[in-house]
Amino acid sequence: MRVKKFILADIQKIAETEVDFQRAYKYRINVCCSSGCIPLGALNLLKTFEKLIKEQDVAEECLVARTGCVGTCSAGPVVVVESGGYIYQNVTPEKAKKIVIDHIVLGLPVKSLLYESKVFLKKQHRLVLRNAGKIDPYRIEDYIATGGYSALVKCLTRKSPQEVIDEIRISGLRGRGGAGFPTARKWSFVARDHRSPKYIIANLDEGDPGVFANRTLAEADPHALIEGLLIAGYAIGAEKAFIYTRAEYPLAIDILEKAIKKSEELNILGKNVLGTTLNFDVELRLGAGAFVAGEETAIIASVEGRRAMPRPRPPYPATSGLWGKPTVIQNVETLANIPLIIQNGGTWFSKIGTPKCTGTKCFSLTGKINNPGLIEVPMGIPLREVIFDIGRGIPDNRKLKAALIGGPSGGCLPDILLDSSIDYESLETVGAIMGSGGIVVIDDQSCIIDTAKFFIDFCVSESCGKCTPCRVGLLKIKEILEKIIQGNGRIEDVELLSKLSTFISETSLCGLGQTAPNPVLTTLRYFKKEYLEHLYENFCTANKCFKKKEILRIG
Amino acid sequence: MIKLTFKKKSESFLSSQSMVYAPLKKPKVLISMGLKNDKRLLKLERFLKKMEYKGSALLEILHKTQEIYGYLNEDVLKYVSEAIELPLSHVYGVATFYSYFKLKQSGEHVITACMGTACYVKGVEKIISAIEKRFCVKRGGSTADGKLSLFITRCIGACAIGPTILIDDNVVGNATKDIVLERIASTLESEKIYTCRYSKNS
Amino acid sequence: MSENKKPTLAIIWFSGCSGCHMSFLDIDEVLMELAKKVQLVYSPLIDVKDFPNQVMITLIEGAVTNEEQLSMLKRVRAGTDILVALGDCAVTGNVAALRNAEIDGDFAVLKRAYVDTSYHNPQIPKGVPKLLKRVYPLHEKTTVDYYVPGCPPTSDNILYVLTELLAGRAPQMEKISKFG
Amino acid sequence: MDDEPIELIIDGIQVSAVHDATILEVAKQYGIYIPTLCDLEGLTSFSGCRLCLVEIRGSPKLYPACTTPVTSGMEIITNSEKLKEYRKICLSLLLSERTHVCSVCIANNNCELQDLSNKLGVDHVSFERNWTKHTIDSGHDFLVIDRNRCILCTRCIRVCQEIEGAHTLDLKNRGKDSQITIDFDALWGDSCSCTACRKCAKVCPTGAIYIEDELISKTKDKNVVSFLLKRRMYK
Repeated sequence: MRVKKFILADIQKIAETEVDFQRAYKYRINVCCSSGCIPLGALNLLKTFEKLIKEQDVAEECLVARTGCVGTCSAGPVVVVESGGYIYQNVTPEKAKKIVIDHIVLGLPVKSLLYESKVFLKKQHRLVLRNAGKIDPYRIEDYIATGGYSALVKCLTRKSPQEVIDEIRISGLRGRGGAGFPTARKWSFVARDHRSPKYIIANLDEGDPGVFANRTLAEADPHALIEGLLIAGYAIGAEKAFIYTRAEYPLAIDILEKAIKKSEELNILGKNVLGTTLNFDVELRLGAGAFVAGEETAIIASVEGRRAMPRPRPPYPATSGLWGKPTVIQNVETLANIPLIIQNGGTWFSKIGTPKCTGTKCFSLTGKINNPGLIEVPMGIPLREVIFDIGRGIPDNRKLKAALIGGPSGGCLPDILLDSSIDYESLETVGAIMGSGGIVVIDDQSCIIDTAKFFIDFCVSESCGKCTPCRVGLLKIKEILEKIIQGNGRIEDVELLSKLSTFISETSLCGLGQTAPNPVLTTLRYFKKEYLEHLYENFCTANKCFKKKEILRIG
Repeated sequence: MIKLTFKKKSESFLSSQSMVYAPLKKPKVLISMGLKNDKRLLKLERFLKKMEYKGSALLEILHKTQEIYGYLNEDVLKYVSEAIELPLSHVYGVATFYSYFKLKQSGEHVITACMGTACYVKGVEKIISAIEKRFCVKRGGSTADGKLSLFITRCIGACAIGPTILIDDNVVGNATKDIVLERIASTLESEKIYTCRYSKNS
Repeated sequence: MSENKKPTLAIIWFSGCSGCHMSFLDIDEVLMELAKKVQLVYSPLIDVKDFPNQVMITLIEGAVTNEEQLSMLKRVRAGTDILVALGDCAVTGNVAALRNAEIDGDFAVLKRAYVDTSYHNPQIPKGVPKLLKRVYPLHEKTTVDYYVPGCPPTSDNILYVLTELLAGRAPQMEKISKFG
Repeated sequence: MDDEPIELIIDGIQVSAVHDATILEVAKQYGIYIPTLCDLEGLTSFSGCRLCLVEIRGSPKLYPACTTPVTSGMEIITNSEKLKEYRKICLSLLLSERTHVCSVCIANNNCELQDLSNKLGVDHVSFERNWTKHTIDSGHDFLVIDRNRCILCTRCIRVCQEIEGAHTLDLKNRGKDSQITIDFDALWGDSCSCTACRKCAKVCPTGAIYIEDELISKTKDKNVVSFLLKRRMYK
């Protein structure tokens, strides 16, 4: 059976039908079924709710939907009852019954089970995550009903590719993958190139331990990503996109696969998109556990089926990328911003955040914090507000020792620097990086050297082994740190560490090696006292080290 | 002190000469590998056809192989390399580069401990050492009887409920040493996959 | 060190093959001139019990392999102005350190020497100083002032270093260094 | 326009170069020395050893001379104090990575790593050295690979792939565990694709790949690649 070929106007129709369909229900129970809540029994909960509304005979006025991440992962499983946005935390089947009877049948929200969400949501600015926790990722209609794919329609009907790029330029959008390269500039490089084919790669390979923003995004709102890819493809003239994702994300893979399939059915992807002349294909490519594959040139190697080893730039992927063709590599979060910018205009977007860093940024807030989860804040917000207001501080009233921002190759910032604002430039001046957006909070029970060693350890195991500084240098740093931790350190080790770290960051081939020594450099800068205490006094504030002491060094 | 490996040329090595010099006809390889009645191989062959025997799809093919066989079997990889006309060393290099691919068969039950930052900060290390001690298994290896394997992964993305341990496919969130050890023990004893849903309040 | 006294020189032999000493003796006739300039206060051939104090230059051949050498090194460092690591063993560990590749290298070495190759009454004797788990080049256990690599370093290089040091100049080691 | 030579300055010397030339090629033409280890004329650049890094005035970054193309008006510094220091650290790291004991190495006095260490003045290795126990494969009739002396420059891999075309050698594992693999981790004697052309032994900068019972000074031949390429052009 051939499905009817959809055209531009159909998007509007689908939206209207879906809105009407949803309006018929008084309540909507959104059960968060993201990777954070599923281990806590969210799928079971979904079934319980479906059963309950039938039992209570409210199926006609209440809709139960599975959604992506609400963001309050520590309180999982999370259920949101619309309208009104009542977030229920730690929901069990018993509590579910109470919710259905009290809230849905009687119309009285169960106050004792509600999540204290005021500050958590107030300080946030959810743009990219606008649909997270609100729509069903498996249903394209749900996305279209919230205005999805209308930006694509707008582009295809009213904007030339150049106008799309101009709009992005006005918005000031910068790549969210870490380095913060202006997106419009990247696009215009490729758009100017007249060779074809051109490619787009969406980078969903966030290998940073403790970072899950991109995964959550893809799990909650896959079509925003696809729409972003389509607009990008239209703007630069590419007809093929790859979504490069981690194989460790089975749920995201499943959702994306189904989303791509559904879009193809509706003629949103494929030949003659929505009846226009645009041809566009999206293919899912699985990574296989290599952190370095997040690097531009390594991701290309990996998509080509080779070892993900970076190569020196120039030539940049924009001129010689996938199979030597012009290629744009874009982070998933960046792409999810695109439909919004087209819909609301670049000027609107440029007013959010700081003048140099516009827009918002997603952060995974983890570690020793009361309220871990996924958040989205405007650029320029002070780190302190993120940790103490949105994250509600450190458990057991302990003292914050450091906040690690930017993943394993980020920087460890001490308490005094928490007032620095979150944007690319400010973070760079204090020695951290934006990275892919991970904030890990460390309290005074952790030894700062042990923490630095953990990150170096990670980079050692993820280094591709191509260039000497990264392959051997990081290993040596790790060995020196191990020696200090065991109590066998030498006084000159501190100097050797900083010398070696600077050497590695200046001479390494790719971003992994260049940023890998950051934890050591920043801890040396802000926590030198602890290093010296370890070396001179064999004293560790966290009381973790010196389990394997050797003969003391002499002379 | 340095180990010297010295081995005479083996005669029985999978008719090695024919692998290189025989014209690259795909069905012939099937026979030469002695695996022609293997249904799993036929499944893989179908996937290869779908991928049009393209070398650039190597990662996809390796994923599929691992999905079908549970690990990357050496003979199968040789077959793959022949089929998509890539050098053996290249296939081996790619398979060993990515940590997701396993070249050894893992135990009946697989414990995967998340070593992401969040889990590390929350003390997953202690749990891992406890597992190692209790079940006599080293990280990255299997027990002697092949019942249990212990692997470390970078991050399964469930950071907010860390530390997390995967027992087969079941995630144990907010794990503690006692809970994990008990779960593994019962998994091994009952030989049934223990459904472990963890709820804080129940 | 008083002005009228000759500068003092000490030469020490740790775990090495004595090749560096041979190379030192290869300076040949210049040795006589050298003897006029310095006073040799400690060497494998000089029978003094304790390492003297305030030695100007000490050349050490060989790597640190046992506890006796480790304490000796401590003593030497305390009593020396300029410590020179002579030869690859002292600088990098070299052949002596090859046993570091084994986990039980110390035991393996003793076993090989006293048990495997012995036909008569094979046993590890008790009197041998306890071997360290690892073999260390000098600079991993103390501060070394100059390195003269080479296996052995050429006699010219040794002479050059000594002449420069005696003349109160810092030898430009980077120009003459050579491993192996 | 593109055919006009580019003018640039290397170490204060005014030089001209053709388009697409790399800094290293230009420097070589003018006899300006830039140390290299993984680079070999005729093979594709690998840019792994990081010895050939140079400074370009006006940029805080360091650039690998072997892959960075020259542009007009560039001002290149090849031997600043910082670069000298970094090259020494780089060599120290390579020396400390595996068991490099010159006195018992077959390539003693014929080793590029040793030569460079001497030339650039590495007189000791300040890092603790790793004493590795990687396998030595002497199963082939005459080719031997000792992975304890390998510096992962991948010259052998590239020559095998690009010049000989057999692609017997490749890298396996990653990071600090990277090794040279022969076919499917086979022993060399069992290799079904090796043509025994000896080119890998000829281009190996250290004593990692050598030919049994042959003087290493006779084996080593850095020019074999450019020689073969020239012969191939000759019709």
